[in-house]
Order: sequence, then C-alpha cells, then structure tokens
Amino acid sequence: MITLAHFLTLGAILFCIAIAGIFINRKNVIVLLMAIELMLLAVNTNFVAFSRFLGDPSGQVFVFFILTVAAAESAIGLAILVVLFRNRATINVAEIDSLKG
Amino acid sequence: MLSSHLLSLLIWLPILGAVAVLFCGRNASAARWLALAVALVTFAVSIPLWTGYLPLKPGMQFVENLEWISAIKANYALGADGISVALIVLTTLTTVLVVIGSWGSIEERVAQYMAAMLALEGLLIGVFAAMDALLFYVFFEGMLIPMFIIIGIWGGPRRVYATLKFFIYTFLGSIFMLVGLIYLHFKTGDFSLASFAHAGLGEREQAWLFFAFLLGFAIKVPMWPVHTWLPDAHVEAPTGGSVVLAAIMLKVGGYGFIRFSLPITPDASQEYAWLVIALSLIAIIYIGYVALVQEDMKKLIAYSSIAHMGFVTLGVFIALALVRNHHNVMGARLGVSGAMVQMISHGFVSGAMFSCIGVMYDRLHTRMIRDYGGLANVMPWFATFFVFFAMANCGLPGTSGFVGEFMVILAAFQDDFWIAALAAFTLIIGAAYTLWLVKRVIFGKVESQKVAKMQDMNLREWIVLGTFAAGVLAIGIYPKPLVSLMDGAVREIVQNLMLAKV
Amino acid sequence: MPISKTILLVIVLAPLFGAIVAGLAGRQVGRVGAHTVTIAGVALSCALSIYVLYRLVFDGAPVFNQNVYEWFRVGNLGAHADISANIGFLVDRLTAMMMVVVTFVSLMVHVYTIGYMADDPGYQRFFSYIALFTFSMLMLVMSNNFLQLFFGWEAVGLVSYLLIGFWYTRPTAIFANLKAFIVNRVGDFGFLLGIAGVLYWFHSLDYAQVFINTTNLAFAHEPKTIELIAGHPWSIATIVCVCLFIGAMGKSAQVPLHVWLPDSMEGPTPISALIHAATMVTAGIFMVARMSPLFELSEAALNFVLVVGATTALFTGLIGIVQNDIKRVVAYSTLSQLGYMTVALGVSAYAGGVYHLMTHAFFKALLFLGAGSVIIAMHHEQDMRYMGGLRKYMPITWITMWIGSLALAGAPGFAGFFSKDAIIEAVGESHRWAAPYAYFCVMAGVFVTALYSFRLLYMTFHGKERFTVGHGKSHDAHHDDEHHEDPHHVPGHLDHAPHESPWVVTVPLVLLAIPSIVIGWPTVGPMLFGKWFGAAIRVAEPNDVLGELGREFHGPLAMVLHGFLQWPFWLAFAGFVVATYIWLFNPGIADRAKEKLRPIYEVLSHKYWFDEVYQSIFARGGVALGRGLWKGGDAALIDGVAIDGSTALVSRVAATVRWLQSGYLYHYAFAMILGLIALLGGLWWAVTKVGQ
Amino acid sequence: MIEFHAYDLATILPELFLLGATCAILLIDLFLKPAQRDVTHWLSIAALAVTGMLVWRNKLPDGSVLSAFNDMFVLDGMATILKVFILLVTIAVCLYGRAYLRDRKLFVGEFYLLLLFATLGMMLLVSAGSLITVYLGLELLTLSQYALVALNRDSSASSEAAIKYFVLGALASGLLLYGMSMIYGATGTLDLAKINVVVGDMAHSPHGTLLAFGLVFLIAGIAFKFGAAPFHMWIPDVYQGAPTAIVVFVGSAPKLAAFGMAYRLLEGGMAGMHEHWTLMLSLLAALSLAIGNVFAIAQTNLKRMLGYSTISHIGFLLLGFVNGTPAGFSAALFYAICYALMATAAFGVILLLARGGFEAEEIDDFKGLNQRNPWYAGVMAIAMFSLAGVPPLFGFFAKLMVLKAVIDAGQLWLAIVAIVFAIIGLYYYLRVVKVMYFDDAADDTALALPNDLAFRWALSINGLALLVLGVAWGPLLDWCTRAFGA
Amino acid sequence: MTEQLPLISFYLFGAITVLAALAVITVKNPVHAALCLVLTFFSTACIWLLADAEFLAIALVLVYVGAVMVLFLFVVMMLDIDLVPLREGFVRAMPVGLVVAIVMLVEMLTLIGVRSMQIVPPADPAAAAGIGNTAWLANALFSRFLLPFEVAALILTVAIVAAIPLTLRRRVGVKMQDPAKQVMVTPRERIRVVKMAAEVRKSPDAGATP
Repeated sequence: MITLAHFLTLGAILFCIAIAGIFINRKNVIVLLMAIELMLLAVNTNFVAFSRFLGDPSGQVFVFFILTVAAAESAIGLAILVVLFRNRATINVAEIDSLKG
Repeated sequence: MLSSHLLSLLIWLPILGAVAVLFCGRNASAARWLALAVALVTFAVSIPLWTGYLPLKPGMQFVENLEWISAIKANYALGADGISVALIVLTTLTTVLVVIGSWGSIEERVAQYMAAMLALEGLLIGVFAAMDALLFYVFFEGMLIPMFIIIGIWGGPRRVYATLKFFIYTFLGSIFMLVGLIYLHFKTGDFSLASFAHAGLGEREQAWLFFAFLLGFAIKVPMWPVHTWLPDAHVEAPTGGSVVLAAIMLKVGGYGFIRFSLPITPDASQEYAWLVIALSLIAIIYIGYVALVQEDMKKLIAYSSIAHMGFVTLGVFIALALVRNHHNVMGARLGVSGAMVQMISHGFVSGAMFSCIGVMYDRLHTRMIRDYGGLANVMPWFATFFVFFAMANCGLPGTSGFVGEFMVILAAFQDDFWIAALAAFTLIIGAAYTLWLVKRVIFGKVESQKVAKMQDMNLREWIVLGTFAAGVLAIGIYPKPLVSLMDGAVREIVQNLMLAKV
Repeated sequence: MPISKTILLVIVLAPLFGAIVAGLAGRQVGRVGAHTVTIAGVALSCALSIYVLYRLVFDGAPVFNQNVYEWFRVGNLGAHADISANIGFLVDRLTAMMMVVVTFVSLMVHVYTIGYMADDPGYQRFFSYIALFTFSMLMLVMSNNFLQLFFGWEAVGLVSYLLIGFWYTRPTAIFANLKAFIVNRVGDFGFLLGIAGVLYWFHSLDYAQVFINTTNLAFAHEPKTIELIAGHPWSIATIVCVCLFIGAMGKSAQVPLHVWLPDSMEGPTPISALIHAATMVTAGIFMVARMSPLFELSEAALNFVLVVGATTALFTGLIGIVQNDIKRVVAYSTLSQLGYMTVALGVSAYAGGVYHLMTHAFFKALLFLGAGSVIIAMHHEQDMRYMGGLRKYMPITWITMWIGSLALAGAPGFAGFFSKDAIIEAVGESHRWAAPYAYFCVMAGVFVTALYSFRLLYMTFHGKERFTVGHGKSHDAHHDDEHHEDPHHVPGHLDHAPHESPWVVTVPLVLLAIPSIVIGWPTVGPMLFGKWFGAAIRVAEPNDVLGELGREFHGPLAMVLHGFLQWPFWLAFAGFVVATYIWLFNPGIADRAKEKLRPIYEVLSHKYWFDEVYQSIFARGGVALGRGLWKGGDAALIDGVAIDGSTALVSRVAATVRWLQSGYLYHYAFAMILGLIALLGGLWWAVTKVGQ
Repeated sequence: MIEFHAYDLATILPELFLLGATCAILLIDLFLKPAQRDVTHWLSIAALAVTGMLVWRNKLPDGSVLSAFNDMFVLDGMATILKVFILLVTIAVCLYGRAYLRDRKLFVGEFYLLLLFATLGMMLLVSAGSLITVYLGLELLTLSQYALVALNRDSSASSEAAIKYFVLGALASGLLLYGMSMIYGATGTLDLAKINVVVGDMAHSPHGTLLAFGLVFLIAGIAFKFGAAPFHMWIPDVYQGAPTAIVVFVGSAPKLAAFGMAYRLLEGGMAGMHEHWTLMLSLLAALSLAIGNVFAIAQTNLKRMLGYSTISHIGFLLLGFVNGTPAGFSAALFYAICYALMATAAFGVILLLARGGFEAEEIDDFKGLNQRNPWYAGVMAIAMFSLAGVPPLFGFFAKLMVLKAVIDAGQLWLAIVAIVFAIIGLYYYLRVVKVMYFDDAADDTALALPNDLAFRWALSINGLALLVLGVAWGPLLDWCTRAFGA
Repeated sequence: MTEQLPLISFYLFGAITVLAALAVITVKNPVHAALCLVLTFFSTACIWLLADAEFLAIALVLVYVGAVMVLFLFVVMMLDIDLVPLREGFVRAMPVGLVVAIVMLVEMLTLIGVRSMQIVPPADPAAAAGIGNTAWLANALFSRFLLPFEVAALILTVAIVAAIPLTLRRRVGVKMQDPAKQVMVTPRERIRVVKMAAEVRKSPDAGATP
C-alpha cells in the first residue's frame, strides 16, 4: 500500500531538486521560475497527502489556493522578467549583478 | 511654587532658550544677546538654589517626582544635595562666561553655536539633578550631541577625527553602563537611585555592575588608559567648547562615581578600590610627564586636566579604602570632600586656562607654544592673569587648586604613605609643566613680530578671566563655605559605605 | 594684658595692602605713590612688631594663640573627631623676634630699593612684590598651624619666583626662577607629606594641639613605629621630622637642594638681600626651631639634620672661594651660614640656630646691600675681576662691607662671633654620632669663611683698579655674565668714574651695620643661654647642649675674651692672613695656585657638578620620559593599537566582507539555503541529543 | 450553504471599506488624464485615513479577542495597533512619494493601487487566524511589492532589484509553505488557535520533531520577510535599486506586517515550541546585528547603507521575541513602530533632496546640508541619532526596551552582542551627520525644495515625532503593552 | 497483484516526476526545460489521483499545463535567448549543488521521520460521505474558506494590475490599428474637398475676329 512516507519522500525529493535548481542554475532566470514551480509542487504534494491521510479537506483547499496564487505569481514574475529583458537584453543570471557590495 | 520646581526650571529654561536662539537664524547679534540673557537668567535662577539649600538637612532637597514612564516605573525625579548644588551653580556660571567669551571668537552660525551651548547647559544641569537612573542616562548621553556638534562645526582642522573619537569613546563607555542600569531595573523593578542602592546585590553582581559603571565614568573623567579622546577633543574644540568640556563635562564622571558606584556597588567599589587608586596615581604621574612635553598649549592643559581629575578619583576611592581598611570615617570624608572641592576648583582653573589660551588664539590663531614668548612685554595684564591661573593650576596655596589636592593628599596619607607620596609628586611635576609653559609663553623677549603686535585684554576678556580669578581666589582663601555646603552629602555617602556589608 | 588681635592683623595686612595698591593700581599711583604706600605699610608693621616684641619681653604679655577664621572643617561631631584647618596667629618670643627681623630688614630693603631700582621700568611692580613678600613671610612666621605655615611657605616661594624672574626678558633669570620654584617644590613635596603625617598621627594641624598630642597619653595605644618598607620599622616621629626637614632643605637651600640659591642671584640685589639672605631662606631654620618639640622625639632625624647642615656649611663655603661674581660669593657664604644654623638645629641647639639666624640676617643683608651698592657704582658690573681700589670712591660702602665681613668671619665682638662661636661650642658638646663630622666641618668652615670674605673685600675695594674709565678700550673679551641691560657693555669699562651711592642706599647700610656690630652684646646672654624663648623651643634634657655651655657663660665680655683663645678665632685669623697675602700683596699667586690645584679648582668651579647632574637626569630625563610615554604610550599603544587600530580593523573587515554580497542571485539563494540547512542541522543535533 | 454572519462583516469593516475604496479608485483612475493624477493621490490618502478611523472605531477593549469567518480572521489589540501604524506610515509614503514620482514620470495610478492592495494584504496578515489567511495576506502584500519595485520599468537597476526580490521572495514563500504543510500534517488543522492547542500537547511527543521541522521552515520564511540574516540578501539590492519613493514603503510598513505575521505564527500558533524558536531567533538576531552593522560601514550609497542598517535593526527587533513573554513582544512591537517611523523620516529626507534627474542617494550628496537647509538637516540628524539610539530620541528608548526584554530573559550575552554592534553602527550614522554638518557644500545655494507643502509638513512632523516620542513615549509603550494583555 | 497496482504506479509516476524535475533544472534549452516541467506536472497529477484528489489533479493540469506553462513557453519564445553562453559555471556549481541538495534531503527525511510514517490511508472521507471529491472540496471551500476565497480573487486582480503596467507600453511609430478610432472616423477626415478654378477651353477662332 502507498503510505504517507511515500508521498512525503517524493515531496522532499522534489523540494530538494527545486532548491538545487535555484542555486546551481547559471542559466536564464526562467529556469529559476520553473524551479520555484517545482517547489510549490512539492508543497502541494505534501498537502494533498496529509489531507488524504488526515481525511480533512482543508489541506486540499490550501493546495487550491496555492495553485491560484502560483498562477498570479508566475504572471508577475514573467512580467518582471520581460521588463528586465527589455532593460538588459539578457536574462542571464550571471550578468544580473550590477547591485552588489 | 518656584522653589519647588527650581530644578526643572534650571533644566528647561536653557533648553527652551536654545530653541528660541535657533530661531534667530542668521541674525548673529540677536542670537548673542538672547543667549546671554538666557544664560544670565539661568544663573540668577541657580542662586536661590544655593542660598536655599540647607546643608544640615539630610537627604535630597528641591525634590520633584513626576511619573514619566509608568510601565517601567521610570520617573521624572529630580533632587539636589550639596554636591549637585555646587556643580549646578558652577555650570550656570561657566555657561555665562562661555557665552561672553565666545562673543567675538565665533563668527559663523552664531545662533547654532549659542543654542548648542545652552542646550548643553540644560542637559548638564539635568545630569546633576537627576534622581532617576534612566533620566540621568538620558541627560548623560544627550549632552554628547551638542558637544559633538560644537566640536565638529566650529572645531579645528582635525575636528572630524576628534569629534567622532569623542562621541564613540563616550558612547562605548556609557552603553555598558546602560546594560548595568537595565540589570538593576530587572532586580529592583524601577529606576530610582534610592532603590538601586538597596537592591541587595551579590558580590559577583556588584563586581560586574561596578566595572560597567567604571567604564562609563572612567571614560568621562577621563582616567588613564581611556583618556586619549580628551586631548584630541580639546585641541580641536573651540574655546567655549573646551571650557565647558573641561570645567563641567569631566565632572560628570566624578559625580557619577559618587552617585552610582559608591551607593549601588559599595562592596565591589571597596573590593576594587585599589585598581582605581592605581589608575588615578598613574594618571597623576604618567600624564604629568606626558603634559611636560606637549608643544600645543591646549593639549598641555588637557593633559593637566586629566592629571587633576586623577585627584578626584583618588579622593573618592581612597575614602573607600579608608573605610574598609581602617574604618577611618573622618579620613574618608576628608578624601571625598577633597575630591569634590577638586572638581569645583578644577572647573574654575581649567576653564580659566582654556579661556586664556582662547584669548591668545583669537589674536594669533595658533596654539603652538613656540609661536609665543614674551607676552609679558606686550600684554602685562593678561600675563598677570595667566601666571595667576598657572599658579592655581600647580596648586599654590591661596588658590582653589591647592585645597582639593591638599585634602586628598592628607586623606591618602591616612591610608598609605606611599600613595600619598606618589600623589604629592604632582607638586613637582605639576609645577614643572605649568611653569615651563609660563616660561616659554609669558616670559622672555618678544621674538616674533606677530606677538609684538598683540593687544592686551579687552573688556569681555576682563570679565571672563576676572570672574574666574575671583572664584579661584575665593575658594583658595576661604573654602569653608564650599566644604560645608557639600559636607552633609559627603557624610551620607560615607555613612552608606559604613553600612555596606563588608 | 594680652596682645590684641587687631594689632597682629594690622601687622600682617598693612604690607598686603601696600602690595595690592602698588600692584593693581601701580600706573595710577605712580612711582612715588607706590614706594610711599608700601614703605608706609612695612614701616607700620615693623613698628608694631617691635611693639609686640616689647610687650612680650618687657611687660610679660602672655603668648598669643588664637584662630582668626576657620579655613575648612570636615565633620561636625565635635572638636577632636573633626578635621579642621584654621587661619590663626601664634605669637611668642620666637615669632616676635622673627617678625622684627623680617619687618626691619624688609623696611631697609624697601628704602634701599628706591635708589637701586631708580631707573627700572618695573618700579611699582617691584615694590608690590617685596611688600607681598613681607606679607607672606609674616603669615609664615606668625602662623599657629601647619596649613597656614604651608601657605606662607609656598607664598614666599611664589614671590621669590616672581622676583628672581623680575627681569623676565633675561633668559638666565627666567631659567633661574623656574629652577628655584621647582627645587623648592621638591622640598615642599616632603613638607606636605610631613604635614599629612602630623595630621594622621597627631590628629591636628594646630601647633599647640600637636605638641600636646606628642606627649599625650590618649594616643599611647597607637603604634609609635611604622613599616614604610616592610621589615624596617621606623619611628613615626622620625618620618614626620625627616619629611618636614626635607621641606626645610628646599627652602633653606641645604645640600642637595641648594642649587637654586646661587642662581637666584639673577634677581635684583635687594631681593638677594631680603629674601635669599635674611629672611626667606631662614624659614626652614625657623620652622625646625618651631617644631623642636617634634624633632626632640627623634634622634635619627636630628642626626640627619646635623649631617646635612654640616655638609652644607663646609662644602658650599669652599665654592665661594673660586667665585668671581661678587653676589655669588655672598650667596655661597649664605649657603654656608645656613649650614651652620642647620648644624645648630641638628645638635638641638635651636636657640643657637635661631640666634645665628638673627645676627646673620643683619650682616648678610648688609653685605648684600653693600654688594649692590658696589654694583650700582660699577654700572651693574658684578665681576670682581674688573673691580679693585673702590675704597676711595665709595668709603661708606667700603667700611660697612668691612663690618659685615668681620661679623661674618666671626671676629670676636661682632655679631657673628657670638652666634657662630656658640654653635661651634655646642657641636663640640653634642654627643650625637654625627657630631664629630659636624665639628670638623664647622671648624674648617671658619677658615673658609674668613678666606672668601676677605678675598671679596680685597678684590673689590683694595689693590689697583682693574677697570677703565672714560672711552678706553676694553681689555679682555672674557664675558661671563650675559645679562645686562645694554648689550654694548664692555666688561670692566665704565663711562664715568664710580662714586658713592645715594643716601637711600647708604642709610640702610649704616642702619644694618650698627646691629651687625652691637646686637650680640645685649642679646647673647638671654637668647642663647637664658631660656629666653621659653616654651617656644623645647629641648629634651639630655640634648640640652646650650644648657651645658650656659654654665660656663659669664657674660658677653668674658665670652669675647675667651673667644681669642679658641680654635675658631685662630682659624679665622689664618684665613684672614692667607687672604691678605694672596689677594692683597701678590695677586699672581692666585692664578698660579689655580694652575697647581687644577683638579680641586675644577671641582669647586663646577660646584661639584650638581647642576650638570640634575640637568641631565631630572630635567632632560624627565622630558625624555615624558616624550616616551606620550609617543610610545598614548600615541602608539592606546591610540594607535587600541583605538584607531580597532576601528581600522573593523573597517577593513567591512571592506572585505561586503563582497560576500556578490550580486548573484544564486549566491543569495545559496546563503538562504545554507541558513536553512544550518537550522535543520541544529535541530537534528538537538533531537538526537534528546533521543539519547 | 455559504455561512457567515453580519458581525463578521462588521469585524472586517475596515478591510472591506479599503477594498471597496481601492476598487473605486481603480475605476476612477482609468478615466483620469495624467494631469489629474492628484485626484488619485488624495483619494488614496482619504481612503487610508478613513480606514484608519474605522480601525480605531473597531478597537476592542483590552485583552478581548474577536474572530470572524470561522477564525480565519482575528481582531485583537495587536492587530489594531499594527493596522493603525501601517495605515499612518502608508499615508506618509503617499505624501512623501508624490513629487519624486512626478519628477520621474512614475506618477501613475498603479502606484497607488498597488500600495492600497499591499496595505490590504498587510491588514489581513496581521489579523490572520489561519495558515491560509497568513499565506494569502502575505502574497497579496508581496506580489504588490514585487510590482512596485519594478514599477520604474525603464530603470535597469530597479528591474534587477525586482527580479532578485521576486525569485528570493518566491523561494521564501516556498519554504514557508513547506513548513506550513508539515505543521498541517502534524496537527491536522490550519487554524492557528487549534494548532496552538495541539502543539501545546504534542510539543514533546515524537510528532514534536515534525513540528520543529516545520517550524524551521516557518522561521526561514518569517526571517525573509523581516530581512534577518542570512535571509537578508535581497534587502540591500532592493533598497538601492528600487525607486526611493517605493523603498520608503518597502522599508517601513511591511516590517510592521512581518511583526504581526511572526507573532501570529510563533506565539499564536507555536507557543508550545517556545524554546525552539526563541533559540533560533536569537541566533538569527545575533547574526543580523553583526552582518547589518559591519556591512553598513563600508557603504557609500545612503540607501544601501540604510538597507544594511535595517538588517541590524531587525536583529534588535528579534531580540524582543527572544524574551517570548508579553513584555518581550510589546518591546518588539514598540521597536517595530519606532523603526518604521525612523525609516520613513530618513527616506523622506532623501526624497526631499532628490530632484528631477538627481537621486540624493550617495552620502556625499548630503554635504553641507546644514548650510543649505538647517531645518531638514536637523530632521535628518534627528533620524540618524535616533537610528543610532542616542537619547533623548525615540530610537534609544526602543533599544532600551528591547535590551531590557533580553536581559530580563537572562540572555545577557545577546545584550552584549547587541550593544557591541550598536557601537560599530554608531559610526556610520554619525558619518551622515558629519557630512551634513561638518563638510562644506559643493554649492552653498539654499536648497531648492519641492513645492509640496503637505510633504514638507508631514516630514517635519515625522522628524519631530521622533523627538517628542523620545520624551513622552510612555503612552505608546502602554498601548503596546496592553495590546498583549500584559 | 491488484492491490499492489497503486504502489507500482506510484513508483512509476514518482520516477517520472523526479527524472523530469531533474531534467528541468539541468537541460540546456529552456524550451526543453519547460516541456520537462509539463511532464512533471502530468505525472504529479497522476500521483495526486492516487491520493484521491481528483479535482486538484485536473486543476493542476488545467491551470499549469494549460495556462502557466503556456505562458512560460510564450515568454521563452518571445525573448529569444542565445543558449551558448548559458552553460558557463554550470559545471562548477554542479558538485556543490549536489552535495547541498543531498545533505538537505537527508536532513529532511530524517527529521520528517518517514520511518514512523508507514500509515495506511483511512477510507476516503468523500466516498464515505457519498459525495465526490469535488463536492467534498467545494463544501469546505465555500463555507469555511470563504474569506480566503475572496482574497484569492483579490490576488488575481493584483496580478493583472501589476502585470499590465509593467509589460504594456505604447511604442511610438508602431503600425497598430485602433478599432475605436476606425469606427469613429468622420467623412471630413477621410476626403478633402479641394477647390480649384474651372478650366476654360480656348476657341481656335477667338482671336481671329477683328
């Protein structure tokens, strides 16, 4: 049978992949946004699993909201990305370092 | 009504006056006159403080106690005993003289200068009148700001270094004290000095608190080895700033020892009295030698101030040693009284010396000893005053400079011959650096053309130096009023020491 | 009927009033006004002092001992527990005698000054100073407590400082006064400690109280010894007395604190007469005599006094022989005579010391004023090598100087004879372990004294004139005194012939010459042997050498006659003969002797290198030490390392670590993740720790 | 089926009003020409002010708590006080920003709308009763902030700041959510009140580990919102890159909201894990104090320096939490309010000095300000001394209360760390004063101030408030204390 | 076998999810990355189905794959980014990233205590209530979570309000047609009536008459 452990482990793995993705990524920012989506996915998996195993709907409701917010978030994120690209003509993470020190 | 709020009046009058002066803006003369008026009124108000004080009545007088911050039981509590009264009157008087003295020497942004001076006066009076630790601390720290401004704006070439050093040094000391105060509040639940004195602290606690206080006040005094801010600050400060700094601000340190270290941590103070005594002796001798070789007059006087303040700390802590080692109450009281007299006297003498240097500086715009010489030829009256104050500075009997040192040395001898001997060494080294200065500045032939053109003192300088001289002479010839003014307070302090569990 | 306090106050304040007027209002009152008011003041106090002395001696007025006002009081428990200091007067015969001497000599000097300083711009200032000095000296001698004593003690020091540096444009003068003040401060250092000791152990600053407490049983339980250095118990009396005597050494210029006195001759001559011969320098002697009840408690201290005095008496005298500056010769003789007084104190012959003090005041003031008169005549030339044969120009000065010198040399019958002879006898009688050494010193001293005294006379008044008058060329470029008003002065060259000084100068000479001759005859009996001072001087029975001598004393005449049979007389005579032979008949010998005895001459002419040693060790050493502490301690260590060092460190750290904020997103994220991992790790650690 | 009661609406009346007003403004703004933008400006201010009044009207008696919408929304003393100051500060932001924005062609309706939405988010956040409300309020706030930071879309700096802020912010909310999921899993509810009960029981059971695990992620999320080290990296870049008028906002009000969030989550939800989070927060606080102060010394850009100083102040604020008692929280709240006021004042002066095409954000731009305009130099000096914590200014007493809280908690070492770094911090604040007062101005001409009286008055009042509150801070402190029923 | 089916499928989809996720953060081309992400979402949706969260599974596919990922791809295409320089530093960062990720994972799994969580799921509450998962969810959503629901709406508004001003800009000189303008044209904007002098024909014999 599938146990809670399975889901949580999967969530943890996804989460770590997402985190690794965020800071080993020397590529464009879009991949960062994708990694963030992965992270939210991990969280959602946890919620779903817990909700299932607790027999309590509020976890799934939370997931519902997370999905909504994530959509809005990515919209804004991409908007910012576009602005950035217009200013810099690049979205290379390694080149976005004018603010430092 | 008035007398019941005398202290508040003394604190807030100058501060509000400062605000008013600020609004004079670019109108220099208005600012000067207004500032003088405020200073004079404040001085006038401080007179009834002196006359109305009853030396034999124990405890604080002119007490005011309003609730300030109920949540932490911090009160707006004011009160004065003999020591406070003496210091407050010294403050008001000195401020008047400073305002007069900087009449001509400050040309730019006069309003701000005068305002800073008045604000400083108010804060200093607050320090001497506060009976609530938090209130004390607020005044204690607050006065850094105007002095910071004074040195920084109207100071000499290296003023920025000096003023930052001054501020950070002092802040460093006092913030550790703050931790101590908070701890005491934690123990007692309020901030009143009275309850601090009965906090029932253990040995270790007392030790920690003692060192917290020591750091705070030692830097203010200043004691060796945390004294190096003073020469820089003095050298860069404008004359008025130096006068206030030397005449009053340093006293805050000595006053703090009396108000905090002794009553709150009596046992630790006795435990570590040897340390403070040692530092004081180092200050007297080491600093004396350092003063000997200064080429800058202000630096020299600054160092001599450190040496003289060494007698204050010595007197205070020798009293502790006497109480502990010999149960010698009279000796202890002699020492503390001596220290207090020394504070007042040093207020006059150092103030006068810095004013003298200011007089010279206004004419030649240099403080280097080598640029002077033979002033007696061109400014005989000034020379007279200078020599007089120099003599006071090296503790000649008949001047105020002698009284305090005399009493402290007498007290020191009662504890240990060698302490007294080392302290008495100031007779020699003090005379050496002071009179050598006199020799090089006042006596001799007129070497430079600039000196030859110098004019003797004008009326304002006459008033300032004359007043200082009168004070120095009065205390020197008849110190009894001063001593008995403070005797009651001293008695209580020493009795508390006796009561402390040893 | 006791003496009224008012009189005493007038005595003290009259000179002060004069000083203030002449000093602060000098320009307004003018020269005449200045000297009038001061002289009036001093004259008044002189007259009143004589009156007070008369009252004490002849109609037996009781000793006056009252406080004028309380200086400070600590505590209010009651008279004994409190520590209080007062201003007050103690007037007994000792005091009265001092008062008379001080005011009289001071008066003479005032008058004399009118002539001496006639053409000096600082005329008023000068009168103000000497009047002020008179005030201070009176405060000193009339005090009834240690505080006021110290006040007077330092006040006279101050005036002396001002007066030595009176001509403040002279480098040597302002060097000399600085030196004088500081050396005196060394003495005062000890003195102050002594006072502190008195207060500590005798619980008062009031003479009478202290003297009572010395013998008071109430304090019997207290320890009589103390270990300043562990393992060496010293009697507290010794410590107190030695400390006090160190003060006396400074003020009375005893070896090794004598170095300031010869230099003090930079001051105007009247000052040398008044302060550095007659009065101030004797303050130490007076003080020790005043403290006799204390000193009697300590054999050790008295031996110390004896040794110091004897050394001073002989070795400073020797220096006098090789001096050429007329005033310096007299100065060294002063040192030597002070040594005699100190010796007297050392053998508990306090009366002898004080007595010599008095006689010496007269004839030494006379000698100084005479020298001053000569200097006026020589237009401020002080080098005896450019004098000679002055006797026909200035007879009065010549005669009075002879009288003074005879008195100094102790020619029988003159004032100096009685006092000095008594001292020598007393030393002979004394049983102190240092007495033999002292005896030798004072004996040799007699010869030396005669030698330099007559040398001075011969080189100045006799022989051929070694100066040129009118527009002649100067003869040698030797130039040992660089302090003259006019730089064009050529040594030994006078624009016009020397002549006798005006009456304001000569009258004081005469008035001082008289007591130099006669004062001994009436006074020696009572003052030396007659317990004339009464309770003022207390001598323990076994030490009472004067008492011993008193038994052989059969009146002054007998003493004089007896004196001719004594060693001192013959030694003095020998000195006279030698001096006469060398400096009167064939002066060449002097130079040849100088060549022969080069080493000794070197030693003497360098004054045993005291100045050099002090200069190099204390002065330069002090400056070097100060600079070291300043640059090394304050600047380098405290500021450089601790203060600026730490700030520099912080800012350097800041400047480097700021680049951890690299600007790269992935580094930022990495930092967050690391923080997270750290927290998780901590939690893990905590959990596992709890688990076990 | 949809269940709620009238009093629910009454409880959230202020929020409702603000929402309505915002939508209204949104619509009105559409029909305004750029020249008429002032209408939006004043309308927004009016909306905020009215909301503030409503909040005040809704004020509850001390100690009582009101919850609405099935405990999704909690109204208590702390919520009220936080909302009041959030609204005040936001009004100040509107007033300060106008001239600056107009100079830079940023004077657009979106600024105000996003500001209002963010305010709404904050109000929701500080009275959140459930993990969901916390999350949604937070996102409402942060999304608006991302957009605001990027608002100046022609500036490469601000878009860089925005992307950094966005990515890190998203990462942080991911962490927060992960923590929430764990807590949900461990407790089986999203309702903070219920969570608190459960946690109280199971804190030391094996599930306790899971809770603590979730707690770590919560802390990380909270720390990011505060900007506590090591989750602070966004702060300096955002402060430097974003338009100053927006930094005023980002730097002030959200700190209050973050405080509310932290309190809700930690004390409101995880009180049982008290010793865990106090320990973690004390470590973060010490690190923030160190990093903030040390990094700030090396800065030459005033905005960036203030960014680092924010980090150090957050360190101080967290010290209040370390105490973990009502006294401690009230001290922290007191500090948060104080900091918000100081920050607005400081940035306000920067805005005042900035002119078209000239950002007064280098420290050297303040040279000789005292000659050119003593009054505002004085305001800046007050702000600086207050930030440095010199009495008798407000900042000192905030520090005092926090230090008191720490020492009462027996954490003397933290107090020592705090003051040691406070001394280091003193240096860079003094440097600003030094530049203004001791250095000579490049041009000695009197300063050309924007002719916006409301702005200048507001700024002056803000500055004086630091002085006045420095003397009479008792009432505010009492209010904070009562907010926590202590 | 049949009761093992869910477990097997979990492992299957789990494996796909993880691999796809790894691909997302490693592949070179962002377009590929986006597509891998889509794959991840799909497989995750399946896993959610295994947890009886049908509605959310569908929602995930619809919202993410349908909306968000399309948006992503759109942006990726829009900003044509040259891929060559983007590899720099990646290899350098890889190992440390790996280490950190592993450490993180280990810590997380230990602290979650997956061992202690071998819980078998209870009966599906929705099924027990005799309603579908969606209804079950909706009941909660529209009753207890009303307020959050409204707030969610707000957030979406904010997204619009925020995104539009950032991206929308009126470039000058863009040939964009504006229907409103087209409708509101008036004739006189389109045709211009030009007055000109009438042309007079000249007769050949005009000048012939005397």
